[in-house]
Amino acid sequence: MIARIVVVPKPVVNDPQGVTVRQGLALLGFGEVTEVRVGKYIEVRLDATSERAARERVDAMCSRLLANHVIEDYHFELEHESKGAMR
Amino acid sequence: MIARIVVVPKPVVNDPQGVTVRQGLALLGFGEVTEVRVGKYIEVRLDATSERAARERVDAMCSRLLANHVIEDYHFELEHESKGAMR
Amino acid sequence: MKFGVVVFPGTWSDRDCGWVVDQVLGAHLQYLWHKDADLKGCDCIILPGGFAYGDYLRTGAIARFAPVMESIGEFADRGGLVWGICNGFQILCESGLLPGALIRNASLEYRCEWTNLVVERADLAFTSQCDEREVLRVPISHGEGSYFADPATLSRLEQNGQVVFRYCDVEGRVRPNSNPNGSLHNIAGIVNSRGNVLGMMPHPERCAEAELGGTDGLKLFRSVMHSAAQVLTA
Amino acid sequence: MKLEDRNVDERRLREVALTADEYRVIVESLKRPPNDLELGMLGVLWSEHCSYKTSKALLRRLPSSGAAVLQGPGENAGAVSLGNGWAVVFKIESHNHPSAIEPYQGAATGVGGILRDVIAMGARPIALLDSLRFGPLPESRRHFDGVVAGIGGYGNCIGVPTVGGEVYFEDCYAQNPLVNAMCVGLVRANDLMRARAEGTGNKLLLVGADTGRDGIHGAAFASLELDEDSSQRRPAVQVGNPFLEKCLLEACMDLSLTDAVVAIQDLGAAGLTSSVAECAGRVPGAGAKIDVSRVPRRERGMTPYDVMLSESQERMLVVVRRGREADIERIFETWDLTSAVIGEVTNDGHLTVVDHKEQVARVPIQLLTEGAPLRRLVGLPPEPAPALDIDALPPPADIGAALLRMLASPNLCSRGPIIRRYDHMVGDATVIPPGGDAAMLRVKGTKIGIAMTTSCNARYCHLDANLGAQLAVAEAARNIIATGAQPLAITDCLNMANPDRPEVYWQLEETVSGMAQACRSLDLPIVSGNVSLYNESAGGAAIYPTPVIGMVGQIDDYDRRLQAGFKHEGDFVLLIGSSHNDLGGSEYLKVEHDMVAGRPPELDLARERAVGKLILTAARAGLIKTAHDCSDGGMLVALAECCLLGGIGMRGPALNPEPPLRIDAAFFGESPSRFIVSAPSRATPELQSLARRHHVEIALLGLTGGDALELEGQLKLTVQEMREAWEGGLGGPA
Ligand SMILES: Nc1ncnc2c1ncn2[C@@H]1O[C@H](COP(=O)(O)OP(=O)(O)O)[C@@H](O)[C@H]1O
Ligand SMILES: [Mg+2]
Repeated sequence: MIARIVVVPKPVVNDPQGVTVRQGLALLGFGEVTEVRVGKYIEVRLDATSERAARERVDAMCSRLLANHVIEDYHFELEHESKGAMR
Repeated sequence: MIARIVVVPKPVVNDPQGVTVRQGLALLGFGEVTEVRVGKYIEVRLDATSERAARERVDAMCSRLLANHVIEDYHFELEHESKGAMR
Repeated sequence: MKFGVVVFPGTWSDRDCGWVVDQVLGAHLQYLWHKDADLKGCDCIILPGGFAYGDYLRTGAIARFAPVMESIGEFADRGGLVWGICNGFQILCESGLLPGALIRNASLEYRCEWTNLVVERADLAFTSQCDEREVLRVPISHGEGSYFADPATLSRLEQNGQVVFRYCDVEGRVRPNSNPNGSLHNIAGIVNSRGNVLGMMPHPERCAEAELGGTDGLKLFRSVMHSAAQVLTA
Repeated sequence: MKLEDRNVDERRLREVALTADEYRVIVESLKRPPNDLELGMLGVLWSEHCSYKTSKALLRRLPSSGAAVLQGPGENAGAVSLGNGWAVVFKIESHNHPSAIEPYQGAATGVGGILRDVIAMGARPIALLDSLRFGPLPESRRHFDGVVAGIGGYGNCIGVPTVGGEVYFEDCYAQNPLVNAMCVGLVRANDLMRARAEGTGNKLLLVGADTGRDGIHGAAFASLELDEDSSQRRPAVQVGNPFLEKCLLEACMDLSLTDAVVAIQDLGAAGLTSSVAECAGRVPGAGAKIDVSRVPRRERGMTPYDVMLSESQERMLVVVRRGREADIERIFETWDLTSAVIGEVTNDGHLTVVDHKEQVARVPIQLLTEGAPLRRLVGLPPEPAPALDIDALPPPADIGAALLRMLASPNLCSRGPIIRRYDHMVGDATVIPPGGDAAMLRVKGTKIGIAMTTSCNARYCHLDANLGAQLAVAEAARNIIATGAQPLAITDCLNMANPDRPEVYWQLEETVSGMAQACRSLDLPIVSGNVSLYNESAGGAAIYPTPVIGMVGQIDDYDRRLQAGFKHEGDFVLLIGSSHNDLGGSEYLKVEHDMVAGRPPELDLARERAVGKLILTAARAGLIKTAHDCSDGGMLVALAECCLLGGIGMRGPALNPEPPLRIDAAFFGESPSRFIVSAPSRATPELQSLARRHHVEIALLGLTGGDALELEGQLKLTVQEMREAWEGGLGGPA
């Protein structure tokens, strides 16, 4: 099973990185960009017996370690592994 | 339009963060995790006339600024904006 | 007086803190290994600076699950002195022993430079040798030292007087341009409501000897020594 | 031999960067064609980067011995005694090519690599320095930002302070930035290690990162010019893991607590192959046998070829006494490090590689380490540099305005925006922080101070390679002396263009001669170093010859150290040494007249020695409070820096040089062997007579004090005005 987890700064938290990226894009001529937020993407491969079990475990990983609830929100998707390695 | 961009280290490239996070998860009792890769998640809101135009522009942003093609791969999804702010 | 200095993989101020405790202050020094839950009878636990577990994912995120942290939590509950410096402050926030979080510097750059700190609380075990409103010159060295807490937490901190140090100018004025990292309310250090757990981003162990550029940091170490002496005589 | 006998095609030879002639030598000495793995191993070890086949003969001309030298060239780093049982270990290394491709990771892994060289000597790294060259800003900002962030990213995380270095911006580096990193370590002289694989049957243990397919043929790549083709090799970029290296560092320090370790050797360019071969090559007759199947891997499907040539970072090879493996493994486990016994020391003089039971390669160690035929190239002097008609230069219209432009020049302005991104304090030992001349670290528990610097004005080297190299050595020594420390020894990094061009080879020869001459005259051995060739790109310019000099010095009582910035009001400010019309190659000529021309300043090594001796004598006698050497930008820029660093002005009479000395040369000329010192008024007569005794000129410039630099009727700028120009020179945050 592969979990694709996205962790983003909460809206109330300053995101200087997002601001800087937007400015950088504007300098490069991407003036159409009105907002940028920068977060983390974490891909976790795990052994699990069922999707439900996996969901529970990944949720626990996120709330205990992968995201800090003071400053971050998270969500994730699960994917049954076809065969190959992770991208 | 909102673009949800994921930037990940190329599979052949060393990912020290991923390795360390996997060790951290193991310490916490998540021994079922066999692999972790850590990348960036970037959410960009932009004005675009069509999905095709948006796709082209976001692709240009990624290859010019958001991803370092020497060591990273990227992919993204586009979403027509419903209403509210970005998550 | 026995100081315990905790060592995680990736910690680097352990030896600097140890040097000050042992060689400058002349107090008892005990290094505490992160895998070891025994606090070995220490009276004050220092969580030093560094990049525990590389600060990968988030500063302090992995370190806070080390066995030693559980004992430190219990020790703090019993009123023991816990002092987080730089990475140690980040670990204390991650573990919930202090509120809030430390995020990326507003400049997005690492900053290693001298800062001025105004002492807001001189009645703590950590600051008893300082005067209230005194300005200390103490260096910082971090990439993620911008203090954040939600509005409710922040106002509670202010109301309870839990802000111990703020970045200021040489005269002690708290100004936006004396803020090196974008911390809310120029916060450089906070204490828990009980007053026994201090977290601060600046490095007092780097300014305990004149040849290193200043001795203001020594006041904090002396304060802890002094408070212990008081406890013993009381 | 005919091509068809070669068993390989030209493409394959190019890939392993071997010539047909070299291939012939291999076949002749093996008495058979090498198999593919053997060819790959020989290719990396015979690359310029590892074999020094072009420069080795020249490097022998460099003096490398001296009373204090404990270890000269040939080991992972040089070592010099400090007395009191302490030794200082140091080395500089280039990471130019990787940094051109991926500035952050290139610079970061450069720092990681040089740290491991010092760790391999059993020393604890105590400081880093970085010597950097970029094209002009703003075009080169991506390189500049990435490199500075990468050096900080690695050094800050591992907790070794970055205390010095230099940065220059020059057109010739636009396509070929230079990133040289120097590491200084400290060890008890008795605990100094040598990476020698002694003792048949002793075990080879690999520790640290898992091995991936990183940078295969990276060493060969570093020895080729950057061209179109390099984009194909891009996966050669490696990602550093400073956290892992920190654990490795601490574990290696713990190794000295046992007597189970025979040697430690880092894995750098050419990975396991080079590491094992070098380690065995230092012991006559020694060989090694390795089982690649025991090497912990990061990826599936790796071949013996991949494993032997991988350049994965953060790995070390430890030679362990037979039977003591468990003691060592226990130490590594404490730090959560993966280690594996991968082979053993033999006495057959061969490097034998097996995969499980099957032998996959067997090559004589000496063929790997010493077999590369030396290349004998021819040098031809290049076109002479454009002459400078100094009489055609108009005098400066407004000296103050010129000074402000000079202070804002990227080559002279404040390095604050870089320094503050580096942790330069961790370790509680930095007693002179970066920003002045040399930095200084104390040896804790003693009064010993270690001064350190890097130095090279490559514009001089471009105009005259020999003189430029001498000037680089002299300036490094002056930086050390300005802190009150005695220069001890050198590590050097020779950054050059393509030596196959006769002009470049000539530059290399002249550079080495110039260095050797200056080192002999100043009594400074070169104990370690590095050579980086082919720093030119197909379409782009060749770099200036850039022989970066890294130097360490010693002061027995760091309480007597000197710094550059003025300390107190009311002190006398004096210029020590004599000034000439030395405008050739100067920053003034570039900034004010947009010219790179003329001959570099003349250097009189006897005078250099005399001036240095005077400063050290005066410093020991407590006659001077501050000292700053005059270098790039000349006397007036040095004076302004004394004001800026101390936050105190200076006031003096107008300066009217006596002909033939020109006014522009007096202010901005770059005559070497000069210092600006400040002294308490009562010490000044003694200082003056001391100078006379040393036959050194001394001139009073004025008195410290106030908030401006003022020469009556000639120049008046407030320190604040100067600061604004000086601090803005790198164009906002780095
Ligand atoms: N320019 C030089 N001057 C003096 N010694 C040098 C120079 N270049 C290389 N050396 C010495 O040659 C040896 C091999 O250098 P190098 O291959 O860079 O070492 P490593 O592989 O350990 O990084 C080292 O001992 C180094 O100090
Ligand atoms: Mg080496």
